[in-house]
Amino acid sequence: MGTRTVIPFGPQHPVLPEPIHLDLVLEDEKVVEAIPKIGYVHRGFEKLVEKMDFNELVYVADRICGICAFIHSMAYCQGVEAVMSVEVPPRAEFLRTIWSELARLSSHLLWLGLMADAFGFESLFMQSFRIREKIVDMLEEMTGGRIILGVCRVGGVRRDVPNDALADIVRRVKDLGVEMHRLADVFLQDDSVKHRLVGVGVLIRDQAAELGCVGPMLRASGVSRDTRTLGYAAYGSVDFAPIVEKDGDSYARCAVRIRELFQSVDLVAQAASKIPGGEVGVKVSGYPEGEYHSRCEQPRGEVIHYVKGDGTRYLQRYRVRTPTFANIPALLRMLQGCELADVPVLVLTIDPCISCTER
Amino acid sequence: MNPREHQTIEEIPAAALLERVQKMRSEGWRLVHAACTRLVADQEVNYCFDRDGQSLDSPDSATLRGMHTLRVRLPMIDPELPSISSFYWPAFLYENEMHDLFGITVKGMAVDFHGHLYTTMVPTPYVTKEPDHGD
Amino acid sequence: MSVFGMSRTIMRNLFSGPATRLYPTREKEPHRAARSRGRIEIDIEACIFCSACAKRCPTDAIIVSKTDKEWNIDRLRCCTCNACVEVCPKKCLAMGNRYTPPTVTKDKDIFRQPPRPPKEPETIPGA
Amino acid sequence: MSPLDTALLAIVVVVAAPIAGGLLAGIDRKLSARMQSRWGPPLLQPFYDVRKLFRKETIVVRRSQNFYVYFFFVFMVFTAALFFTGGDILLTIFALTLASIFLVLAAYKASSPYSFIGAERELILMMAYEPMVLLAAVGMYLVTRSFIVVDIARSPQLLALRLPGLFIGFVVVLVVKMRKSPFDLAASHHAHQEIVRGITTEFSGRTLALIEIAHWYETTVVLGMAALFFAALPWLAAVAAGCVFFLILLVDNVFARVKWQVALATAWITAAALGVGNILVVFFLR
Repeated sequence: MGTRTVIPFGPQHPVLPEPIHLDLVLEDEKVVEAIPKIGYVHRGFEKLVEKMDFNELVYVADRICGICAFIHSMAYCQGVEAVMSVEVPPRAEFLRTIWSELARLSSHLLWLGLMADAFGFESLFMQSFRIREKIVDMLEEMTGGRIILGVCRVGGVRRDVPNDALADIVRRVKDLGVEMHRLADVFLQDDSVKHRLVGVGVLIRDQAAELGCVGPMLRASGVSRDTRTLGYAAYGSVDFAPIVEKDGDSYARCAVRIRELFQSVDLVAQAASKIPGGEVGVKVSGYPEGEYHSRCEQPRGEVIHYVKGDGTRYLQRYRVRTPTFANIPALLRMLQGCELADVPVLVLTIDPCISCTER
Repeated sequence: MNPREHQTIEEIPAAALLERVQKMRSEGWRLVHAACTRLVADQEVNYCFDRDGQSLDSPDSATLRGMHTLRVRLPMIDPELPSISSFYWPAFLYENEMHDLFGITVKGMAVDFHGHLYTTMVPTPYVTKEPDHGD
Repeated sequence: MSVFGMSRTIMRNLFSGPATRLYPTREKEPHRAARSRGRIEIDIEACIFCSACAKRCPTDAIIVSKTDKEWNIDRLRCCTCNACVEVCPKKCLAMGNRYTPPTVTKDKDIFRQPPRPPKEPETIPGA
Repeated sequence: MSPLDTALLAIVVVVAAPIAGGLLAGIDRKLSARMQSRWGPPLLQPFYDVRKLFRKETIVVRRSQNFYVYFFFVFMVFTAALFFTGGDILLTIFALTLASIFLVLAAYKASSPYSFIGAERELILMMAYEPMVLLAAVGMYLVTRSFIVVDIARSPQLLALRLPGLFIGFVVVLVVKMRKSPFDLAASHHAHQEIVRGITTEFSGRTLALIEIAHWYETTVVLGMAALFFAALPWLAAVAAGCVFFLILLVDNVFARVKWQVALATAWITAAALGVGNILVVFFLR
């Protein structure tokens, strides 16, 4: 038995993009215990319902997270719309779907880049970000925002995109597919990458379900659960199946996310080809009264926006359960007994977004 | 245009919580999340469960998915709850959050952060500070 | 064994020149997408100081003073959500597609309507 | 060469080696950036960095850690002077190792968990590459019958032709020595790893600048050793050193960082198969 060393890991750490702190108790290079601490960026978003009316809160929902911004605002809007029984025009639903999928592309490419950085593959990191930049540019052209799109509102969306512009976007996303294939080949074929991913942090199917994992974490362990199959927005009108891998290790999680890239490209194309004409928003009057758990599939997994209104301008309660919150228990379980060199990979593998977890 | 998810709420007394949660677990529900809401004079805790493809009201309809919520009402002063982390281990995070933000004493959490999950300037800000709508 | 899988991409990158720019010396051309939410521009001549923008602003970045005929905006607070533009009755607010240049001070941008020249009495030529 | 000439040459080396090393570091950063389709810093950025480090406050955990760094620096300068004035290659290798040991000691002394683990990994890496370096010296001796760098360099035989296995093995060592991916587990250039910057995490200001300059010396020495394999044709030696340098950059950009087990296995298998195999061939076919 070697001497025990305690390595402080975070909240400021070069490979951690997010403020989480872990005290790693090491025996030589083996982690025997990981003690987490979060709470560095608790911003009291949920408390803001008292200051902002339910329409203004969309801007807040948009800013919960910097990488899955749009889907947060969409989930919030869907929650309020459900409470108020607002029917959103179909064109708006399709636009929401397209933007969600582009946001997923951008988020997954970002994740791939950070993952490459975590196992010390700098050029792969840069290449992922280079591709992501083009997705972000497309979002900017369509909505005006690069990361925080700010286009969702209760009752629809705030900007329409002409059909020919959509066709152009679809063509460009498909072109990007070629570059993404090259990227995917390195992630999935290269032996030095495989050496860092295969067999690292294995969660078998039952463990993943028991630990309450969501999103790609869960699907990599062989459970076919994807909130998009609920058919919110226009997901009921497009054809797709959840992407599932069996092995439950970091490699499988990487593979799920890479396959979801191509799925997203396909979904953008499908949605753009089926988009109906018409309005993109309805006028909403009155105040929300009632409650609803709005669920959406973030790039990181299932997100819950709980909205409860008491018939006034201000919501009574707004609660966000982000996917990372559900994935943290799995992270703690995986860290026990891993090697120090695997820690960045494992932390990244849940695609942590601590800032949105703490809201 | 698309059917909204079916969601049901079942209000139960705090004493029956553990028994009810155990039943949910044995029926194969997964814990989606747990959270509190401050009401006017008291507060409520929601435990949301989900079972793929089924809802409590219509267990035979496989296409309809749903969420089932167990709701417990608690007083504003010195609220107390038993921990459900013996049935759902990951619940400890939600329970620590309830403790830190709403001041609920949760007994028997699998991992107890002792109030250090969220360090806020105002302790238990969600109950101690009255909603103040400003403008 | 599969290694050097990345080398093709790398060699292509090496010879095709950088994809980045030396910002801020070189900016993206064309500068921004037409729809980009850069910053709020105001045509102060047309403003009627109704304060609708200030009321709708979710971050309270806009302060309007009717008496001083002054409209000012805190660029660092503004979240460029476009709400003020949507609500403006005179359509004198617009969303420009250029970002506010980087700054090291927290100054407000103040726009003041120049006092309108008093209406001159019509002069009849030759009178 | 008279002792006076040697002393003069040594002074030239002491001045010129870090300049060459710094320029190489600049080229490294620029080329790596282009491989990642970035602009990259100016060519002279490493010098600017070091100048800035010299102006910064030196914050230390323990004062004694700097003491070891001075020894690291001095021995690295000594190594460079010894090698380029044509001294004993074995002595050069031992001086190089000793210098590295001092850096490891400094990292241990800093009593930070990051530099502690970095130091442990550095020791493992030294274990990994040291056999190969010694084998290279032995191979050169077998061909040229001398351990003296001048004699090896003046040998009319193109060493690389007789010792191709050793040369390839030595390139692997270079990757380790230049702290490049996949072997940058003890201290990477970008501080993007689980132990931050590993072995040099706890050094700052002037001490860090010294480490940086010592690293420039190290780079020139190890590239010089690689060039020694082509010393019979000086122009080819220069080209070979350039090619090796480019190859290392390429390798840096197409590999993930490996774990220590694999690093050790790779280096030893290379040493055993290419190094020992090559030496046996040279020994029996002489």
